[in-house]
Amino acid sequence: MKKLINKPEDAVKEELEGMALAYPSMIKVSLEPKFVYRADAPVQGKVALISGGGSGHEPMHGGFVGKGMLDAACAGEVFTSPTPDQMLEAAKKVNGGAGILYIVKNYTGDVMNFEMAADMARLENMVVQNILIDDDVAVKDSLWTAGRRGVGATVIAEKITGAGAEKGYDLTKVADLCRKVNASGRSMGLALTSCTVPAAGKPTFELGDDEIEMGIGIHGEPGRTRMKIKSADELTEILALSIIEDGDYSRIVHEWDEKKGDWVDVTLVNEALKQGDQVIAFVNGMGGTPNIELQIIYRKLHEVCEKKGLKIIRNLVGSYITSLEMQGCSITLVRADQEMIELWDAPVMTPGLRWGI
Amino acid sequence: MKKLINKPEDAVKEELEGMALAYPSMIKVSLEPKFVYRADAPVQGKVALISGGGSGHEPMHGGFVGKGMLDAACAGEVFTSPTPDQMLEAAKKVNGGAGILYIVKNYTGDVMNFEMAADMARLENMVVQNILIDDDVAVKDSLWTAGRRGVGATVIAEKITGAGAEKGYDLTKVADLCRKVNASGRSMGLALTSCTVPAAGKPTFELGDDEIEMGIGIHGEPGRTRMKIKSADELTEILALSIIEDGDYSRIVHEWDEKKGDWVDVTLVNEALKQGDQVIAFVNGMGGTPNIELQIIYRKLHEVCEKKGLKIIRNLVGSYITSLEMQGCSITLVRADQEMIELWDAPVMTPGLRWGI
Amino acid sequence: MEKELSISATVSDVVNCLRKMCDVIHANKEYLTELDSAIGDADHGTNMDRGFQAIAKKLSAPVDNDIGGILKMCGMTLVTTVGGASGPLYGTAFLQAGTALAGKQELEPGDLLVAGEAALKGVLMRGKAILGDKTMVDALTPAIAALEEALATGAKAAEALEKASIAAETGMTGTIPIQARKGRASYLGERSIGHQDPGATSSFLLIRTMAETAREIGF
Amino acid sequence: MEKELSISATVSDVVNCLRKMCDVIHANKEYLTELDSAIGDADHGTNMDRGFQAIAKKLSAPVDNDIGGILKMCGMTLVTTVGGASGPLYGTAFLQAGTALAGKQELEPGDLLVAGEAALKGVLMRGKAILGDKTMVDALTPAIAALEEALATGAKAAEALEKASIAAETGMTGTIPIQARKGRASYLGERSIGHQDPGATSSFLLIRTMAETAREIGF
Ligand SMILES: Nc1ncnc2c1ncn2[C@@H]1O[C@H](COP(=O)(O)OP(=O)(O)O)[C@@H](O)[C@H]1O
Ligand SMILES: Nc1ncnc2c1ncn2[C@@H]1O[C@H](COP(=O)(O)OP(=O)(O)O)[C@@H](O)[C@H]1O
Ligand SMILES: [Mg+2]
Ligand SMILES: [Mg+2]
Ligand SMILES: [Mg+2]
Ligand SMILES: [Mg+2]
Repeated sequence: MKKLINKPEDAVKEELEGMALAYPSMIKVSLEPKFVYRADAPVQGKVALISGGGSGHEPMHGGFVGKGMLDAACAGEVFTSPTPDQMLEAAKKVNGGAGILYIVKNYTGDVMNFEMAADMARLENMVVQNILIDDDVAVKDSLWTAGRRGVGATVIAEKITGAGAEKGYDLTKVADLCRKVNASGRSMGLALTSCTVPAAGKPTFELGDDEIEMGIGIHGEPGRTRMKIKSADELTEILALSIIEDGDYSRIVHEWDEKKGDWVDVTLVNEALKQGDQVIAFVNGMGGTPNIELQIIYRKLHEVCEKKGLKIIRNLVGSYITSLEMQGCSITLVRADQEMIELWDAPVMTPGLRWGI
Repeated sequence: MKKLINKPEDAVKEELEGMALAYPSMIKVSLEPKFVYRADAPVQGKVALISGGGSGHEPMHGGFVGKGMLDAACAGEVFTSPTPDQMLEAAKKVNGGAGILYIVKNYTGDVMNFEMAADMARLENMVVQNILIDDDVAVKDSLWTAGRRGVGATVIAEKITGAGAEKGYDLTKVADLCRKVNASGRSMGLALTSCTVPAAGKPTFELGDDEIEMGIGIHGEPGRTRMKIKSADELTEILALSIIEDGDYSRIVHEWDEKKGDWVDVTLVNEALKQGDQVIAFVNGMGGTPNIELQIIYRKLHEVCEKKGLKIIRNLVGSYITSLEMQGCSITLVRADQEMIELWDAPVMTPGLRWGI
Repeated sequence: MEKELSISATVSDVVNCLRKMCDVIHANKEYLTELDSAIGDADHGTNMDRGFQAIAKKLSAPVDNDIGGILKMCGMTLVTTVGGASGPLYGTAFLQAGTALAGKQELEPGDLLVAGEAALKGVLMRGKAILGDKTMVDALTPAIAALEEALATGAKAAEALEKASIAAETGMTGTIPIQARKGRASYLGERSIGHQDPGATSSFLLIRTMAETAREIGF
Repeated sequence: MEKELSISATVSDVVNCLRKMCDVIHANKEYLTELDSAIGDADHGTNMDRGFQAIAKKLSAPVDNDIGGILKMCGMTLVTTVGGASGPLYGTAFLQAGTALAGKQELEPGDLLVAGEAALKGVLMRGKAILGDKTMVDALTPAIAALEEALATGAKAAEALEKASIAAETGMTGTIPIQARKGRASYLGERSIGHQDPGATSSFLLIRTMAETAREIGF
């Protein structure tokens, strides 16, 4: 394993220290427990958005903390969900009195830890809602699996809900918005190479010289199928069509019912994309993918969307939700209405995403 | 070779097509010959900044075209200098009547091609100046070599001179500014892995599992020495000290003398960094380096600068001048006076660098 | 009372057992991560070791004379240091076991079942997995059943735990031929078949350690 | 006039020779890139082939009856398609050779020297390398010198070009033991020693092709 780190067990801590030094005008960093938070936190009267997850996906989530996006991000060890105490302390630090929204990618670990954190935060009299992101169409059903993973739509959701919160939306409205972005978003990814978890010291999987993993997650977990590599155009088409032709997706999620004062099972449905939809198109690099390849993919994605009657109204091309040094990419399409487009365009100033300020 | 491309010979063209689709509000693209230019070009009365070089270093240079930075960027084949006709056509397209500044990284090919282009542009009655960027301290002397390579300082120079031109500086002033940024900048890089030139189809060099190349360029060319990998802190220290302890650097460069109407040899001196200097610190990823590692490097760089009496007044951390999918990093330090800091902070809106707009 | 005749376990026996668990997890760190590489994200060993090393550190300071309290302390430590799926699951297991044994300064064999059932209930409540989902539940469920059965027939603690350990091992290897339906391995669909679940493996290792300790102290 | 007795080369001989150069470069594309991998950026073969394939395409259309013009067309094609260091250098070489032979519809052996010297001067002017810098100059310089010497002693064109080719080859292999001082290889310092310069190699290949063509046409 060759990495520009010191000791594997210090990597996340030192990364956060580096970020604190690099972006003092945007963020501050807590090391015990580990989380990144807005330099001007708490913003009084604003719903506080908190996300988090394993490290190794940078810039997500710590790089999305700042004006117009997240209030805090909890950094777990590499590819390991952070712990409830981190999430609780982050909530205390950024609580502006208007409630806390935990944006949770749908992985067993993240879901459980954020649920524990929410329960603990409620004991401290905070109003908390957890919203799941589960947009990965590579995971087919939710009966035989832990449900679809949260991947690329997370970035879009954090941007758009961040803008909503900044604009003064209340907790219910921010939560609804987050649910809407997620319900409108679908993603799928592939890997050309494995990544190497620093503490593991060797690649999580081995791929032949002409093989790829199709339907990869963001933790170096193998995909749904291994296949021979194809041209960028063919691979883009596979990813894009998997997303575009994915039907309605229904599943039961655990949400907090503030009136009942208890967790309840809610059935949510993501409606399939259809001709005439306007979408935000996101071509994401997995960390080790050069820019040139992402543009080549975007080119083809544009063509496929056009052919399928989808209008790309906004786009994002770059490595925003990564798997360490993995080579590969993912595509995310999010159906966007006028409100979402306006919130997408709203100013944002974070280490990883910035415009308008 | 596994890459997300179609045919190697189409990669650059398709990349440019992707960019044209992705950033229509910022840039336009010419395919015959290949260059990227500002969507609002020509900007009347503004000095036009044009750079360019081989492809494979994205976002540089095409990703730096837009308001507040470059007017045009000529894209060569991967790692191959573009040709004079591209540079000439780009100049014609963006000429706002206030002169053309070619920002040229100091590689034999780039220098010769841009010189030919300047000569051709002058035949078409344009006023043109070529300024070299040669900041790579890994290249020791200029007598036994083609002189120091242009690397990280290019990004800083393009940002700062772009802001100067936007502010209304005339050609002499923009050229002086560019020379100043270069004279104040120094860089050095290392590689953990080789990159693979698409047309070559296999890695340019092979490195052992515990080896790195120290003093690497940005074209996959081997570095000055091969050594055993060390910790991120140790490697950062080697890079930073090579830059900080580098003495004055004097060399003869070819510049156009507008009065004489001829190329002349000019001796330029870059003054060493010294205690008390304020610097812009740039930690750059080579394309395949995860963000987490860059932050760990920035952390140590901050410490080394502090110890050496340099004050980091601004910073940039990310993959901005890359070598395809190479893993590795480079560090650039640029001594910055008040004018440079203000120009650094000025708004910029390009696909690869954006703030304030 | 000589060790051989002991029919109860003391606070220091429990602490001893926990220390051994820490060592066992540490010794199996790479192995567990290896298993997690095949069908997960290559961190189960690192996660568990981080948590149990944190426990080991806490156990090196004097502890309260309350077995329930000690187990709860372990649970909280796991919850706050492990993360991932296994952190809340094992954390809840220890927290629930601790709650079930609150205030105890000695354990009777029957207490093992009380604690074990509480721990399993905690895991099921938290993770919502069922038997056959290819998770730690597949090791824990038969283990608790075997424990109950053995104790019901009057077996000594060591003997009952030995049965539980064997049942856990069988449950663990039983995860190999089946397809995962919970946790990260479920994303692999049929590709998860043929691999042993890492969490079931760590569960077996912990139960085996209990059985060994019980035998050593003649519990 | 029979070919065996020919002492001049026609436009179509020149075009033939240029076509063969295109083929030779194409056949050696990987080899040249391989050489450039060791001490450069792995593109010399791709660069040269891109340029010479563009020339081949132009030569497939009818050309002017002016050898100088044809060479200039080749030069412009190289300048606008090759890029890198070799583009301006070979481009200039062909442009200068073309200028020196402007209007010619036939070449005498002496014209080869005129063109060769002009080409070399162009390369030196453009690249400012000197002999021993480990560049194409190390192949071109001795080749032109050998050409001059041979022609001065009254050799036929083919014979003189054969001498030039041998000298170019010696110059080319002579780049192996020396350290580069110009171009990309110079960044390697002493590590450039032991590798053959790609540009010197392509120069040799082009000159050898001229010699072969001259022999074939009895020039
Ligand atoms: N819902 C669940 N219920 C019970 N156990 C589970 C569940 N999900 C996952 N597990 C267990 O957790 C183990 C993985 O733990 P670990 O690798 O530490 O966490 P993560 O999957 O978050 O990386 C699996 O092998 C499985 O035994
Ligand atoms: N200043 C120079 N003068 C003459 N030849 C040079 C000079 N610099 C480089 N060369 C030649 O150019 C060759 C490299 O060409 P090529 O690989 O196509 O361009 P680049 O170095 O830009 O990638 C070298 O092998 C060398 O022979
Ligand atoms: Mg994990
Ligand atoms: Mg090149
Ligand atoms: Mg895991
Ligand atoms: Mg080259």
